[in-house]
Amino acid sequence: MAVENRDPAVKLERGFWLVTAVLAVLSLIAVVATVLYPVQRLLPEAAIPADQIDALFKFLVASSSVVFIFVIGYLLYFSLAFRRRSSDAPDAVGVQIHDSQSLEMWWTIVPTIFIIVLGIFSIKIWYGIQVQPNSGLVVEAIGHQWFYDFRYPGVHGTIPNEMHLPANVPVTLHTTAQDVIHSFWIPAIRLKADMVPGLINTLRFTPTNPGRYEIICTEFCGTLHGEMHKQVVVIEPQAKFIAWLSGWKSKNAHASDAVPAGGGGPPVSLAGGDAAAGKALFAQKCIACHGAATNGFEKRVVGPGLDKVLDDPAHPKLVDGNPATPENVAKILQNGYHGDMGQMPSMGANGLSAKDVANLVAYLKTLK
Amino acid sequence: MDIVRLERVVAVVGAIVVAAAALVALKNDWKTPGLENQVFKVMLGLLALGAVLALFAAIGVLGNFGGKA
Amino acid sequence: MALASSSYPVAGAQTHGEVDRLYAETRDLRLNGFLLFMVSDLVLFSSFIFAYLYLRNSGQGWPPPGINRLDVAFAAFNSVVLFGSGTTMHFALENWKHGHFMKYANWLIATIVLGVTFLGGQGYEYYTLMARLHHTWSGSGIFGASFFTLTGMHGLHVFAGVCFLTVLLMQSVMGKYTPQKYFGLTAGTLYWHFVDVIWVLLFSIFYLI
Amino acid sequence: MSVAVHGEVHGGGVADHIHPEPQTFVRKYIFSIDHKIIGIQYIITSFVFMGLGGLLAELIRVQLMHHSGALVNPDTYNELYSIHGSTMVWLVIIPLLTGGFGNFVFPLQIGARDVAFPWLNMVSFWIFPPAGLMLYSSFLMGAPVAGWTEYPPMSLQGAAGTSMWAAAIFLIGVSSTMTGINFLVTLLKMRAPGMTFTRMPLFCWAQFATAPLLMIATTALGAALAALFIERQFGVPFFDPTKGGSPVLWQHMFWFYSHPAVYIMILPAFGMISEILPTFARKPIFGYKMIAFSSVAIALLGFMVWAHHMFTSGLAPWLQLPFMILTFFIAIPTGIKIFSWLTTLWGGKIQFSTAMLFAVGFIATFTFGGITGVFLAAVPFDLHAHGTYFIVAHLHYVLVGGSLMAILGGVHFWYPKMSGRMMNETLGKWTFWLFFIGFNGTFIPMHWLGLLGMPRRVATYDPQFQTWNIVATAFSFVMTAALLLFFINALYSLRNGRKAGPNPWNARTLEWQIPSPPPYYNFKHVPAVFAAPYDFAEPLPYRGLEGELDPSVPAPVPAGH
Repeated sequence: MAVENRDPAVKLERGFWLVTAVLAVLSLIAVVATVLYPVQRLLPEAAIPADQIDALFKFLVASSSVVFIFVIGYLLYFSLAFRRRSSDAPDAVGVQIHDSQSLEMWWTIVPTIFIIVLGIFSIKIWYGIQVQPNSGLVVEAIGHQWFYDFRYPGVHGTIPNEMHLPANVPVTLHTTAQDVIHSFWIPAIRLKADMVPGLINTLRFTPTNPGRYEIICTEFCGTLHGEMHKQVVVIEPQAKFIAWLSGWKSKNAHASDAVPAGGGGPPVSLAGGDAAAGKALFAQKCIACHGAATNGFEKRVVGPGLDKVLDDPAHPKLVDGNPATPENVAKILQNGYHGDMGQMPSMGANGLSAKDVANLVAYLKTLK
Repeated sequence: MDIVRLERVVAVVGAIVVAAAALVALKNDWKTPGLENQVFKVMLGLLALGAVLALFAAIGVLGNFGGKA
Repeated sequence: MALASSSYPVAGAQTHGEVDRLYAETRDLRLNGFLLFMVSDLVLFSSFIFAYLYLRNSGQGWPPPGINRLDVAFAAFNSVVLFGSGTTMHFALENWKHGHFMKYANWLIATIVLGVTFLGGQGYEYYTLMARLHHTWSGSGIFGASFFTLTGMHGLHVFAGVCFLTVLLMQSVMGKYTPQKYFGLTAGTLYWHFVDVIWVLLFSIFYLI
Repeated sequence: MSVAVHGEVHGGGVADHIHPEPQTFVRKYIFSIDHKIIGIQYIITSFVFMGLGGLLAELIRVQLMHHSGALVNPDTYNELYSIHGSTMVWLVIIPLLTGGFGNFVFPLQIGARDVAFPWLNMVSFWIFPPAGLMLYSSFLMGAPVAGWTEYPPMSLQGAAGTSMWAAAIFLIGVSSTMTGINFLVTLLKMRAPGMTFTRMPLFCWAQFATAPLLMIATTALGAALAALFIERQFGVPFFDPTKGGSPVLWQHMFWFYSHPAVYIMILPAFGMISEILPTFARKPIFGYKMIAFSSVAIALLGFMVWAHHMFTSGLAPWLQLPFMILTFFIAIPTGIKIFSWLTTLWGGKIQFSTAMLFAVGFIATFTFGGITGVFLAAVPFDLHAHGTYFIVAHLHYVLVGGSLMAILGGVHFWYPKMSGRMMNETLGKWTFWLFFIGFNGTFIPMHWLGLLGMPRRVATYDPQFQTWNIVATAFSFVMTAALLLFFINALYSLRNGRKAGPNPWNARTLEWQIPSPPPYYNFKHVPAVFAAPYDFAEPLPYRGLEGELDPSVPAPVPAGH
């Protein structure tokens, strides 16, 4: 095109190369400093994916400080070197170049390559976070206005505010909220999940460094949102953790309002279940996943349909392989279920009391 | 003839008439230039499609919530 | 309301060539603007349709417990009424273009009647739904929220369309349009088609799938 | 509608369509249909709201000077920042960039006599101040508290003002949609003869990329707000989890608007920078086509990345990846722009007027904000930084360091055209340096605060963060001083500024070739255009402008009606 033919030949002056060299050195220093900088001095790395996220952070800081140093360096240099001087004619104009296809190609291709590298690196670390071990300790965290509740395997009821974890045991943390959206963030672990009412978001990590770390709510949750920060204690000898846990087990032994995450506790009593109350509760708590009470087993929503659950010739056994008796149904309600059919939270996570379980079973009995 | 039956028959006959009319209009308009006429053509086509869908719904081939009318 | 004769009233001074050119240019602007308005209106519907599909697939099963099946046969009948009004409107515009004003008026009146019939049908459907299901707006849960909001919004559009077409009928009787200059009628037809086509979408997602 | 004809036929747009000039004060300055007056009305109204929003911002900063809250109780604080955010987004940045500068500048730049639908333009504007007042009236009935994003279920439980908020923002959305339609038709249909798309000034390209966003995304927000409103007022459940609704649905609907909205808030700013840089560097903008196309690319990509605001909300993991990758890709067109601007400076004869200082400052701060944007796009890092002060720092770097910086540059640049007088350059330079220092001092510390564990939207915080918060507050006073200086300068210069003349910057786009302020009809003869406007060594690429500055050439006479 005519416009490009008109462009004068461009010759870069010595100053440009000098500045480029200086910026390259500065960039190198920035990269080295970033890579060497011990992030954990500012913010401890308390668990396994934290180091990987810090690696990504360092990569981002290092690569972008190169970009930033060059942009700002050239910006300053061009501003100074090409400013209008008092000796210039009032109608002086700059070098009339319009574009340069090779230059524009390069500054499209190089960022694209950088983006691809960054993408691969991010996906790798993202994948590492996703495949953290699923076994180990299962804890449930429930957000309230303005505190957290925790449920542990084998412990009745909830443990308010303080979360204890054994070091070097993989943790699966299911989070949800009771009232509004909260968030569960442990800066020392670099992970966070929003606690959304009606949804379960899961975090998986393995604490490595013993110590006491903040748990912070980052999703606005009302008046005292700013006060909603509690602590997690990572305990080194596992025996100490077990001692802490059994302390809660005995302390909460008689708390009959709810049972622990992952099961445990004595079977709830089914005596005096009220089918009418159970029906109301079913519509409130169960149909979201199991569909209407008229749904047969095959009509799955999230879990199977529950019509005739106690009297279905095609399915004499429950999903956990036990015979379909009221007691066994109560056991699933109490402890939750984890298996081929998917996952069902325990009565604690579902916010059910022992009385509620009895009522629900009484209602299910009527579905014959 | 009960009222539901009547609804269905009227819907079937009406849908055939409407679909045919829309397609004829589409054919007549096919070569008309102008922005609005391009839009009209798309809309006449969709109208014919809608009439066909209504036809299937009326005869019970399509229905809500998983196919059973 | 009938037109007195098959001749149309000519707007007095507007036959000058320069004015025609200006008319063509402003018409072009208004046409583009009107089409863009329809695009943004489509986005409004699409957002609610997205919300409906999202809620529908949020793992609670569909239909939610306690909601009976909709009356597909009646909906099909009512839809045919609305789709039919789309074709009658099309014929109305065609006849205006060719100067057949009596036919134009008849087709347009037919369109308005069909539009009103559709609205009546929708009212009847609302009535039976509410009566049969004993559900109020809030009690009918996410099903009611999506269904009544989307069909209600569409109903409002149909109502606006009926008013629009009635105004157009009056304007054309009073001689505002000529077989050469009839942008209002084009816009009315576009709008009416838009309302029909949206119903194709709503009919499919609520009654068919 | 009055129709008048003048002069020879040019073809291409309704160039000769002139309304008679209004004579009464009300028709001339209040209910005006003149795009220039409407643009100035938008600018003045938005700056008034910016004063209010800035006051709220200062209250927020004062509150945070002490870790247990120095000023108000948490509930009041929550109202302050919610209204601050809503004001700055919907009543300041968006109206300034589109309704304000868009209205005033781009019809002049494409050689049009007005926008396509002047009357609609007036309606768009007059929806805006009442909607703003509605937003502020929500203070009287309990303002919304859940931030400008108003996530349910918090917003469902919020005070009555939350419904008022939704209604106000809905109205602003309607106004934006109408503006978008109006601008798009104007740009498509009303360019002067010869003003092809590749000859349009880059500010027009930016508006061309923004208008569809205004038109489409704002409507989607309207749907979300309508749903929130009817849920709050009539209990129709969309978002309430206890009734089967989904709080995450709101986040999808909201961000489907609000991510494109951040491009509504930055693309016109890019356009302004692309006008200011070549004018003061006396050089053609480097890579015109790439800058133009990258605006469109950003606008398109902007529709496909909304869920990157929701990485922690419980999005299915496999959905996180495409949103992350697409967000990364926005860095490429943005980088192209930054590199092109840098190269535009190279080899120039740069005159550092205040407008140019703001443009150069914009490149520096926006680059920083853009880089932290790439950080946040990476899911693993976002899991750490989401919902913290890092986000606050990032968004202020792009909205204040980006959009507002460009707006201030734009005001200094186009003020002579709007008012006919120059702004005071000494005051202007003080404004820039105070603003630049104050801005960076306020928001740089927030990056550390966020990374170390300070969540956003808190009225009280951990004592360990107090030092940096005091630093931020101190610098925010510097920024406020800069803005006060700016207001003083703008008001003072209105009366006492040096007469500007038609083209004080020796700029080359069409608006500078006619008197300042431009006459009602803009151009006596609509010019013909035969090149892009950026060849500073060449004669102007317009024909038919000879009489514009000549008082002996009569103004086009609208034939009365």
